[in-house]
Amino acid sequence: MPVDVEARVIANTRLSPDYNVISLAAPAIAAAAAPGQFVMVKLGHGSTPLLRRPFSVFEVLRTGRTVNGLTLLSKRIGVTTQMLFDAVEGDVVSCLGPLGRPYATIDPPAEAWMVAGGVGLAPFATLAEALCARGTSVTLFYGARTGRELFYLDWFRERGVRLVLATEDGSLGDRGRVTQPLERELQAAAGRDLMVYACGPEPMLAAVARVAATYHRASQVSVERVMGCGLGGCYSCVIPVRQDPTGRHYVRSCIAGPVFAGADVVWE
Amino acid sequence: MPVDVEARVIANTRLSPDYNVISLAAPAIAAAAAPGQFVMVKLGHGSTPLLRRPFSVFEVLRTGRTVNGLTLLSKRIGVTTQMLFDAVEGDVVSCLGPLGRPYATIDPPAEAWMVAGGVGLAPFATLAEALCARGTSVTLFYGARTGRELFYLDWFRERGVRLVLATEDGSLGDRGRVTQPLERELQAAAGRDLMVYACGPEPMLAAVARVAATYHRASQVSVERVMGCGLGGCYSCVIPVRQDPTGRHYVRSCIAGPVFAGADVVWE
Amino acid sequence: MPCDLTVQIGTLTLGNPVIAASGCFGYGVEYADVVDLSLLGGVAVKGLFLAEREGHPPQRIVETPAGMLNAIGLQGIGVHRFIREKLPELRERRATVIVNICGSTLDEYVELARILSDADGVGALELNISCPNIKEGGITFGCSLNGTFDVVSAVRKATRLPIIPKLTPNVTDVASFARASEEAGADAVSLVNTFLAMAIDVETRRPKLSNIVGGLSGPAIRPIAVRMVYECRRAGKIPVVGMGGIASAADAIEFMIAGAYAVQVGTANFVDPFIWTWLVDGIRDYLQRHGIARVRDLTGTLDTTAREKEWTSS
Amino acid sequence: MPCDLTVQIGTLTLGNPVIAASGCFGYGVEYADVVDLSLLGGVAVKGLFLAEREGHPPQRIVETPAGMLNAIGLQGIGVHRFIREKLPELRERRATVIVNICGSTLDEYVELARILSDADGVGALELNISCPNIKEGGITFGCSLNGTFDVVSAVRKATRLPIIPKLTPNVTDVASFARASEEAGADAVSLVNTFLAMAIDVETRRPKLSNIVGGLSGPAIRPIAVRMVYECRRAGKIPVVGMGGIASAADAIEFMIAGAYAVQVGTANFVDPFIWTWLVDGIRDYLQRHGIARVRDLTGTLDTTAREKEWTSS
Ligand SMILES: Cc1cc2nc3c(=O)[nH]c(=O)nc-3n(C[C@H](O)[C@H](O)[C@H](O)COP(=O)(O)OP(=O)(O)OC[C@H]3O[C@@H](n4cnc5c(N)ncnc54)[C@H](O)[C@@H]3O)c2cc1C
Ligand SMILES: Cc1cc2nc3c(=O)[nH]c(=O)nc-3n(C[C@H](O)[C@H](O)[C@H](O)COP(=O)(O)OP(=O)(O)OC[C@H]3O[C@@H](n4cnc5c(N)ncnc54)[C@H](O)[C@@H]3O)c2cc1C
Ligand SMILES: Cc1cc2nc3c(=O)[nH]c(=O)nc-3n(C[C@H](O)[C@H](O)[C@H](O)COP(=O)(O)O)c2cc1C
Ligand SMILES: Cc1cc2nc3c(=O)[nH]c(=O)nc-3n(C[C@H](O)[C@H](O)[C@H](O)COP(=O)(O)O)c2cc1C
Ligand code: FES
Ligand code: FES
Repeated sequence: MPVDVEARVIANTRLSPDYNVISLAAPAIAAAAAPGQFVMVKLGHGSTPLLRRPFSVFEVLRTGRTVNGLTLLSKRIGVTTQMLFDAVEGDVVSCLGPLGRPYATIDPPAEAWMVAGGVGLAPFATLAEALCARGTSVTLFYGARTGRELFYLDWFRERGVRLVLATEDGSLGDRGRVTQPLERELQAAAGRDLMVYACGPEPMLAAVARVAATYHRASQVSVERVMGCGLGGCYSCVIPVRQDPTGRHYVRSCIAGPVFAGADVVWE
Repeated sequence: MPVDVEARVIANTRLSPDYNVISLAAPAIAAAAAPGQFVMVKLGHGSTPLLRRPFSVFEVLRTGRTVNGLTLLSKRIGVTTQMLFDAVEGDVVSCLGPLGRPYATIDPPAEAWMVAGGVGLAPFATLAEALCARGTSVTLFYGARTGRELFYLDWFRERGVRLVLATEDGSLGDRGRVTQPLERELQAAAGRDLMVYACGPEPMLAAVARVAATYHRASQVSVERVMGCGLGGCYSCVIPVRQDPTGRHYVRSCIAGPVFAGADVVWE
Repeated sequence: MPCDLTVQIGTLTLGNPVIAASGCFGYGVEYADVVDLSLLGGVAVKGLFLAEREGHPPQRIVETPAGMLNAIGLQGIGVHRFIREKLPELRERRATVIVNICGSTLDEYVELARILSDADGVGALELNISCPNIKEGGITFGCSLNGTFDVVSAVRKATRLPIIPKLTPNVTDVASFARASEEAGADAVSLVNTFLAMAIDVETRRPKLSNIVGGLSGPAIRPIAVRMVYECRRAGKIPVVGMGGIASAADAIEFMIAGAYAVQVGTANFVDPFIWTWLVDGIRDYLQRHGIARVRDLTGTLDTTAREKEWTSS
Repeated sequence: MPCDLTVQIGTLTLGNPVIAASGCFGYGVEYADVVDLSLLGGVAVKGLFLAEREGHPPQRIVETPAGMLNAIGLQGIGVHRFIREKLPELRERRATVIVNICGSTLDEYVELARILSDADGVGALELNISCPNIKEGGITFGCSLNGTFDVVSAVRKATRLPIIPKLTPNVTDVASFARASEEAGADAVSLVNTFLAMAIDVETRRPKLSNIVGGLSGPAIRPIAVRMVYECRRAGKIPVVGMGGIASAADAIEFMIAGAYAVQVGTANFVDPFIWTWLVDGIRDYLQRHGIARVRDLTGTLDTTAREKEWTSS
């Protein structure tokens, strides 16, 4: 059951000229959120922006065992992300959640391979924590335009996550797309039990789903469609999924997703 | 020639739960403004609010001889005045001005009687300064709902302005409307040369103009009409003025006013 | 003072005048965990055809100043699955159900009305003759007076359920459509559906919606919608259900003063799915503050006599 | 790369496609100290009748979400005083003057056209057959295809000046009015005028405007206006002058991609009277960035082929 919280901004850290991490006092949502779930946020009064925007829960903030809030990892591309970038302590962000179908975790000896493109890193902090807590071995394949846009590397290393990096300009890790090292390692991983998790731009998700299928691996991808409501009310966020061997069918990614089996999605 | 300034908020002082004085770094406007002129301000991005709103220049801020900015006296009644109330140091207020026809000053031995209702106090700080600089003796008749909404009394006293106060609840000065002491004093002022200046709600302006006329005194009133542009572009701000002995005619109060001879306005 | 919030549309009594607008509340069941559906005046479900429909490819919505465009294309599960899969839960949740129906032909409207008349738990039919997002049917009826008259008369003969033609604002004289609906036997009219509109990505020079054009809703359209409700109220006798950009109790009250008996809320539900409580409470407060005992006494109370000025000292 | 910003409307050449919209820029002279009038593509002056007019009592405007209503009622000084008192200064300031004319009868439009044809410094006539704020004339022509055809034909016979009927959006099929205008000999059409709308003060239950209804303008209406420009462009051959909610260069470009040769800006001038420079500079920048040599080559370049997806890593 989602709740709507007028969450105070606890902190706002700029990671780069475009990325920031904002901490919000929304403990009720944070405590209930599962990895891959999202919140619908709205800033400001009046009608600019009019609609809420979806953001993955990035981190769950705790003091000891008490949950205090959550963070969002945001990339500045428009009006809401600009406001999230500019927000200061004490500002209020309206936060509705948690929403959507989360990633399904796996247990050892199966391994988790997470593939993140850009701001698609967001769901993997909580997923990594959930998986590590189960003792599952976790690898993060993480791609961005440049090394300066690869964030939280130490955060993942400290939790024992193996990192495989790729940048388009070659400034850190492999030069090129993150699916290249993914495919290379899949080739070498015959016989190991593993699940591929992905989040990032859709063409990346399509490539990950394809590569995973090629190597007969299951994948779970989190898609990013433009959402009007986040609750199944508007039918704006649909994505085509396979219905029978040949058919396809639009489903609402806010309630049937945002996480789908890579093999179920019809990539266009 | 009006200019448009993205003015930083230098300070914001709340005078009551509804009134505040906001200081803006708009020296170019402040230096050019004459008493009774106004600025069109806009806060926030996007389209809430869409249009600018008119505010009298309240004080001109100076350090020695250098003009640093201006203040606005604002009463919270809607979206822009709420934003002015909430603004903090460093915020930006878009400020277009100075606009409109100012009050005409007078010289001694003529006396100036200023009549203010509520937030209609705004133009009288700069007018009092201009008159005092000319050695003109100044009286301020100032009415409000309650004594707690009579502001800047010491400010005026320090400058040698005589104060005559009225409140609707009788908590300070006369109980009732400010036009009562005005009329009383006008009765007693036969033979003295004086000009009545007024700013406040329109029914008060009408009453002041009527009382002044009864005692054969000239009056200058500053009217507050809803303004779309402040520059004569939209014809929204009209007020009926006498055209010939019997006729009437709508004129744009933003460019033909906001200050009019009380006798010229057709009060409805 | 207790207030009577009920309103009557034909034989249907609504507990209060606040209805969830079609297409903005799924089939209602999606919101069953968020709001108590029985507290809404009514739930107008997503527009239904006889058959299932896939709708338009994404991108289906885009935000515009104080509004949004949608071109969903009436994706839906069809009337039969609706009756089987959704209606029982709506009944169980004690929702007052208004089924929004769309046809490509007159016969399709009639058949939908027949099928739904036999279903248990349908309170009224809203005839969607105004969806700007589909080529065939629908709006073709809604943009022609004869078409509107014909489809309403035909449905009238097919059902005893209250019928509410939903009018499009994309016409020169909306009041004439309200009159045609009344003459054809409608119990009420609802308006407005969305305004046909478009938005272009100037960098790619492509439409932002896959369907090129879509329907504008949200606060942006409210002043036009209020005017249209005012015109329809003056033109006819049947109740008007008003909508278009309602986002607060004051907005809902504005529509009622203009002439609406009940209101629907669409886009604002996306922004705040908990809005229903605020709306109903806000309307009740207003009635109490103004000493109005029954919400239906608020309808059409616009005072158009010349305004006088009052004087306070501030 | 230098860009050619000129556009042609009949025999009139505009230095650039950005025109001040009628009723939102006074008679132009009010802004002579704020902007260099010769830098605007054109100045459409406040709608003129033959005679002086007082207009409606205040309150004449009210702000709405992302828009405003106005019911000015065409207060104005009449054509004779305009020619005597305003035109000389406009000429001196080298403004390209478009005179917006309104009549209560067909003959009045014709007489206005004759009088203005003889005046020195009039670049074109915009026929206001779409003002929603006056009862008599004007919009009566603009809401009827025959009326539009008749008034445009009659004015066509009376003048050699380029004529630009200004269309109302309050009709079912605006493109048919563009076609009727074209057939009657118009050089261009301009659209949209404002949408008939209203707002109510719920506490007093009175209309906020003295005239009860008014016209909605501003960003709120932009998506509808863009759609209408798109329809008119496809329906006819004469240039379309687009407007409705333009507040940035991107907005102006959106209208041009949809099919406008030139644009007008109304409400946004109230918010920022210095907007003209930003608009013209912004359009020039865009053309350079996109390698478009002439602004007229941007008109109607909307790409409606299906969209493909691109992949970047972020
Ligand atoms: C389930 C989900 C989780 C998400 N999690 C995150 C997250 O953790 N961090 C993050 O930064 N972003 C995330 N996003 C994307 C985020 O919702 C968008 O970046 C945000 O809506 C942009 O809002 P805005 O107001 O800043 O931009 P707008 O002003 O709304 O848009 C700017 C431009 O971007 C385009 N655009 C907006 N949203 C999308 C989209 N979803 N797909 C393609 N184009 C789009 C618009 O059409 C427009 O051209 C997520 C999206 C989904 C669906
Ligand atoms: C020349 C001039 C000088 C002014 N100087 C000052 C000043 O120094 N300090 C100050 O506080 N105010 C001043 N005002 C009034 C001020 O402009 C309004 O209070 C302001 O526009 C309100 O804006 P808002 O966005 O807060 O309210 P809105 O949200 O726009 O309006 C709230 C409510 O008030 C009504 N309203 C708004 N403006 C007016 C008006 N002018 N007359 C009647 N009703 C109105 C609206 O219709 C609405 O119902 C001045 C007005 C003029 C014309
Ligand atoms: C996403 C979306 C889908 C809609 N689908 C339908 C529909 O299926 N049937 C219908 O009659 N109206 C539909 N509408 C129109 C709304 O019911 C309503 O008439 C319109 O949105 C105006 O109200 P609002 O401004 O409160 O949203 C839809 C509107 C939106 C925004
Ligand atoms: C205050 C005001 C007055 C207007 N007066 C006229 C007019 O006299 N003649 C006319 O053709 N249009 C008039 N209009 C309509 C505008 O020219 C324009 O068509 C409309 O406002 C839409 O453009 P915008 O959204 O950029 O304002 C007026 C608009 C406003 C806001
Ligand atoms: S976002 Fe509204 S249905 Fe998914
Ligand atoms: S405010 Fe626009 S003409 Fe006066």
